[in-house]
Amino acid sequence: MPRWSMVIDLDKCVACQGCSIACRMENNTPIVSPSEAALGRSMLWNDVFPLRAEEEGAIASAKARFLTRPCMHCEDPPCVKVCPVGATYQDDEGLVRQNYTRCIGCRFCTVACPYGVRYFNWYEPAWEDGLDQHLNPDRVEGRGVLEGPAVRPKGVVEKCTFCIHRLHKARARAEAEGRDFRPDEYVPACVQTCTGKARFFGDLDDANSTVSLLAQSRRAFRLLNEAGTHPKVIYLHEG
Amino acid sequence: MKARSVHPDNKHEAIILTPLQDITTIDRWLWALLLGLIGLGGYAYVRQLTLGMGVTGMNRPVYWGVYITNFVFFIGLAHSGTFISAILRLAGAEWRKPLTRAAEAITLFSLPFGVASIVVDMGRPERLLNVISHGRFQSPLLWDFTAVSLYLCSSVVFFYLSLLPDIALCRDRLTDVPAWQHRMYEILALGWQGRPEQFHRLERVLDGMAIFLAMLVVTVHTVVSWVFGMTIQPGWHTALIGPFFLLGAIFSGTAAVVIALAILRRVYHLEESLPLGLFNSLRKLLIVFTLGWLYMMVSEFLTIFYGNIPEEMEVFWQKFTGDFTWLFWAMTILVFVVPLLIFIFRGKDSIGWMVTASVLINVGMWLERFVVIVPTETRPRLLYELVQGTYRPTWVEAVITVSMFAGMFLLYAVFTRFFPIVPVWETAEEPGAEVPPVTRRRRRFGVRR
Amino acid sequence: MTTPLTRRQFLKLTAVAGGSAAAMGGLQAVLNATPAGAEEGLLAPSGEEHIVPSVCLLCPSGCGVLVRVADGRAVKLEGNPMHPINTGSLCPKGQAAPELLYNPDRLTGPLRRVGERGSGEWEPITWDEAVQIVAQKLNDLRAAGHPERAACLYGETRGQMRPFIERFMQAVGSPNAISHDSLNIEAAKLATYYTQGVYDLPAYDLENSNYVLSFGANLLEAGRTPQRMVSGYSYMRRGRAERGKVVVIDPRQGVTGAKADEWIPIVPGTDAALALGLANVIIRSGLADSDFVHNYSFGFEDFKDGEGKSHKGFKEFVLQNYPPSRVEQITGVPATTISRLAGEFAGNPPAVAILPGKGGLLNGSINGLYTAMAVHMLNALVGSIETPGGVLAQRYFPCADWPQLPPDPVAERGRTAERLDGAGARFPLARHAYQAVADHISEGYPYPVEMLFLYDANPVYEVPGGTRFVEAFQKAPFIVSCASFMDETAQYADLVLPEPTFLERWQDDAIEGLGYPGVGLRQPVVEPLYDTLNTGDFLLRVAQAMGDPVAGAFPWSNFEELLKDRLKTIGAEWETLKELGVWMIPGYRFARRGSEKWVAEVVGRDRMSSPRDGRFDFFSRELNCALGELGADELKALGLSQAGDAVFLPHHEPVTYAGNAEYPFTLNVITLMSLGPYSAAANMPTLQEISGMTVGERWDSWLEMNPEAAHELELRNKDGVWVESPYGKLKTKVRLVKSLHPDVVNLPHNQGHTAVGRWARNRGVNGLEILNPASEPATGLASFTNTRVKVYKA
Amino acid sequence: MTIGELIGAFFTTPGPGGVVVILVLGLAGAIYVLLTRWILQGGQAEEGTMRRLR
Repeated sequence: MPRWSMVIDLDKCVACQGCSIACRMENNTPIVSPSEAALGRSMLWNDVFPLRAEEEGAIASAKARFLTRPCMHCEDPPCVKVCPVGATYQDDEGLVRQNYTRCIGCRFCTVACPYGVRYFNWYEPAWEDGLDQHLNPDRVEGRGVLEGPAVRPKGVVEKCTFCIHRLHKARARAEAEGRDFRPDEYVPACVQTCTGKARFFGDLDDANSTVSLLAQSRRAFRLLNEAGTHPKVIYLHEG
Repeated sequence: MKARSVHPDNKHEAIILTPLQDITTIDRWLWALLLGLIGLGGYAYVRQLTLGMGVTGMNRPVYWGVYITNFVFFIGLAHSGTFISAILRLAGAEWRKPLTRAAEAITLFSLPFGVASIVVDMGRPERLLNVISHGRFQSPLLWDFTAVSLYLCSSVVFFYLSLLPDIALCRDRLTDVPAWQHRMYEILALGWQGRPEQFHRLERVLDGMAIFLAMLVVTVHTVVSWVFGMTIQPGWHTALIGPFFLLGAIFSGTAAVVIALAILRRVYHLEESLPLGLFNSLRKLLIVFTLGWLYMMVSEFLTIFYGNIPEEMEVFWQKFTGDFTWLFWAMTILVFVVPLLIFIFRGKDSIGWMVTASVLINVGMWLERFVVIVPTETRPRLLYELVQGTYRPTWVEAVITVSMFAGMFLLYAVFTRFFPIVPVWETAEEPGAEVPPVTRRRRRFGVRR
Repeated sequence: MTTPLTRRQFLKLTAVAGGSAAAMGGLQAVLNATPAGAEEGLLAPSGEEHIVPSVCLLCPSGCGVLVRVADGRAVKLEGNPMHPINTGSLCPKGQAAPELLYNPDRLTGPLRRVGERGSGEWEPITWDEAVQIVAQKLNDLRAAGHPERAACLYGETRGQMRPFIERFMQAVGSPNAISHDSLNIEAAKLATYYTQGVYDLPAYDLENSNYVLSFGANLLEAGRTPQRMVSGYSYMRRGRAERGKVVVIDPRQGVTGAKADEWIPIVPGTDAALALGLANVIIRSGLADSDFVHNYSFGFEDFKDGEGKSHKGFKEFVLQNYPPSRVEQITGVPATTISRLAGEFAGNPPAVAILPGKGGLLNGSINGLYTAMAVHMLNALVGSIETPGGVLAQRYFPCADWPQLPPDPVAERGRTAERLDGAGARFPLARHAYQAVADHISEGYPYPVEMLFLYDANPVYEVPGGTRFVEAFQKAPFIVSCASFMDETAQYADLVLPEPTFLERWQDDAIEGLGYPGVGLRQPVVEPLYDTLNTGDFLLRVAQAMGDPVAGAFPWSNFEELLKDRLKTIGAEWETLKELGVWMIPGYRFARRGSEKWVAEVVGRDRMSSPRDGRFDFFSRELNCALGELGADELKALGLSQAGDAVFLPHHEPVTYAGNAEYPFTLNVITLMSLGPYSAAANMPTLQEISGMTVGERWDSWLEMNPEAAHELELRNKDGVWVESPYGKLKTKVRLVKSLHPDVVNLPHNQGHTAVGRWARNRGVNGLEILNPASEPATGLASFTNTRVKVYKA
Repeated sequence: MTIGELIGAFFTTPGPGGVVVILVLGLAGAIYVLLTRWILQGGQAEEGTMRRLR
């Protein structure tokens, strides 16, 4: 079973937010009105934001730093622990997924996640007349299960799933062609579109996959490692 | 042959039973007003259901707000009843007898609104049954669900059992009440005969349940606090959050009991059965709790301040000098400074001051829950510039909160109109006499003519 | 990984333990609990699905895209791995392109004005009627013998569209095909023309460069080819073994400065002095590439001209006038830093200095040209011209040449008339002076305008002090706009002929920024949504309608045919180009210094009056020919503070700011990566939502200010402020940004629209409204960065 | 399946938690009904002999 992981090289990332919007277009996250956005309710699963600039030092040394933050898909996810109904669960490939038919909207997971990667549908997602033509038709559905880019109803929590529908499509394609599925056939939308080629994706269990090799780099670090969540998104320091 | 039951005689029986005779016009106005408020709350909730949770002020990262504060506050209120009757019963403090039912009534009528707050806060309330069909016991919310429902039905039974003799009394004494009311008494009395053996067994069951309920009080509110304690958010993830919430609950519960008793005493002229001494004993209790609460606050904030961990301090400054400065200091003054002064200097023998202090305490405790829950969410652990939340509750949340309080008052008012609020059978002896220990009382009771 | 127990196993166990198996079974059946994620599958979309390659047009970079079309709907754009500019990547604008295609505010068909101009009352007309009206108008002008009174203002024309429009205007008989280049890249193009003799934006070989010195070029956010720069930057940083160094010289740090190794905050408008200060240190320390400087350049040493007059060479001029101490006073950059940077730049070949693009604090009055020339001098000094890791001359595919224009006396006389924008006359060095057209129309200089044709141009919004165009439009009797949205300029047009978005039309796209020739192809990915017509087809139909001799110049029935005809020499069949979406000859072929290819294509290629001897001009002979005879007072009229040899050498020209001491800050209007330069992007809600990522703003404008400067004015973060310049004032929110020169404030571009659509309208403020509307007297460049403002609490 | 995994699975798998809730509440309900019936039967046997009190 592959253990999916992503490496983001902050030296090559130019904070262009391409990942943010590729994720939105791939997963049908809705646009919110300006007043909602002012409240902080915009839905960007892969958010990009500036980190706190250091206070001291002359102007010339004041360096702004930016961070692009998908879901960490932690090994011990604090969100899966607290979910009372198992709406969010960790599948055997290490992906922390969300089942939109089961979620009761109690938002315990959104509060438990230290990275703040979870978003809540405060209103029914709506696209102004005509704009819903570009919604991604893919679906991951089954009995009592609704995942993937299906448009979520109001009142449920949603999060980055490393584009779970792309994994299913890659698997279906491999099956259709009668061969077994290779981990490098599947890449989330943000990895594919990264303008600075800063994002790598692959199977952490495979010792010579790109992500495993990059994970050994001495520039590698993980966000909030002290929180004991063992995130599977590994960042590489700038410089 | 209609069952006739045997009742211990009680000098105040007439006074206690008078409120049940007629429903005055004031009552009707009061109930109409409270029903109106509840209707308003209903309208706000339907609006939230149809439009979505967006009508509330909650956002990202402040996902929990007024509703969860209500939940914790009402569960906190619910601890007054059980604490007073159960633990004081175990301690054999006879002075608690007249106020047990009033206290337990607070529990009974605030608990359902605590549970209702959780349902109101849910994004998909119609999927509540998922918690049963797909429950995961690893989630603190499930501990919470179990504990609170167990506590709800236990306190209902405890309340109902201690009410049983009095229902039978009403059944037999109040013959000129409307037929349906009398029919209700007959059904609810379950054929209570008032036989000494029944009283004996009732006493033993109530003593047993008191022990269980005392234990349950501790678990329920600790479990409620663990909903926050189990996450790793700064400001929540502390070992002290359990005792802190427990003491807060009992503290605000006892204050609520004082308020309830004062109102009942005034409205139903129960001066004899609710003597002034009662309030003085409660005053001593409240002083202990106020100091206890201060102890908790100091130990929590000193530890955080001294430790000086960045994300903890971020939340710390948010409370002390940040967006929540007013709420935090208002809470500290309302819950600690003013009540303590009132209790020490003015509290003795003056119910008016006691009630003002209690009201302040309860308002302060609501703020205290708010100040524990929301600031932590505005400063998420991953310290970054942008997701610094702000939270402005909207009218929907305010109206639903007011309607819940109105609901509690309504239940309380209606209950006092149909059932004696002071337990007749427990206060059967002449008031003020030194009360013999439980065993001797039973023998004397059995011999009576 | 402990394999979690399936529910059924567990229930059996507890049933046995609990002893109430029946209840358990009943419970199970009643609640039909299914384990999460057990058997869910992928439901592929029902309809057919295919991929269509195209090229994005939401910024001038022109990235190749693959559009996934499902059930006839454009669902997702991905980068085209075959396209060399982005090799599979796509920026946020490209990803959000479906919101442009399916935007509800798009115009649905050709409109004619019925009410009073600018009143907004339109009546729909058919395309045939529109063709007749325009053809009739042009024929009337030609009949009256004044075809030059028709002018065309065009914005971003890609591939064949630019030569096609120029050919159309020439066929009609008007010299006025005026590009919007003077708003951004003209400074760099003129500088390269007057030094290297190539009138084109240079390409930079970032992949092989060791040291990149960027002068005010907003590399990673905006400029001519942001995606190409990002690809080059990321390869140079982590794509190869040794990591290149990037130094950014700009009063505003922005994303480029933040990602750079060093950010040098400089006094705005003094970049020329810094470049020459670096040159001074390089020459003094003998680090210059002596082979290039002595054998392949002109005017480095002092020299005597034909009549024996001696002229001061670049070397002496720089050594005398720009010692680091003096440069430190001018630029505020410490002398030690200047010396260190010069040493690093010259000591780490191959090094490249990036010429300033749009948003650079350079094209103030006249110093835009000289500053860009000074920066290009650095490239010459270290011999980075036409070397791996240096500056390359952009090559294009040899298209099949246009058929001969038929003999047409009226048109020939018209073509020779003076240009409406005063290029070559009022602005001696200019090729295009887009923003000056407004004043000239109002003055009636050089002749009254009869017809204005606007193609992808929104001057009312995108020109400093754009409202002047509104007054000018009163004097223009007939205006045609081809905007696909009802933007600020189209409101005042008489005819609005909406062109389809880039996902619905045929257009080629010359690849720029990599040096080697390449072409991308846009093709309709979905059925056109509305009754829109590609402007190329429209002009062809107008030419046919006008009859000979104009019709003779355009023997094609539609634009696709024209493309097919022009692109038949690129070495790929039309079908292959349609299938791949891009065709190129990868691998830049460097010309050896001094070879005929060097003389023919790299140095001196476009020189008109000075000799094409393959020598890089330190002393610009082209400038000498242009401005040689002018007297001191004429030079002063052109805004030149120095006379004599200095005119033809890059020098520091002190910026004459609009606004005196009462206005302490310099206003800098910055282009964002999220909103980009084009007005249509402002009406895409997703881009509006991510527009203010760097400061945490969404859906709004903001004013970036240095915290110390704000502290003096007692302004706190997020306070409402007025930003006032001598030309107007705007109200917005101040945001404190530590990485910003204290004398500079920034406003984001592409906000504050008054039209275009529901998401763009009345959102934020348009910084260009309060900028200095004057143009640079000599070069006709728009002065974006020489307006001073004052900021006070609202 | 070691005991540890079994207990772990009990807590983490969606489903058993609900069963626990039902068990706890059901048990409590049953106990309370029995107690109430037990109280009411108090003194049932010598009911006839009791003189009616007041």
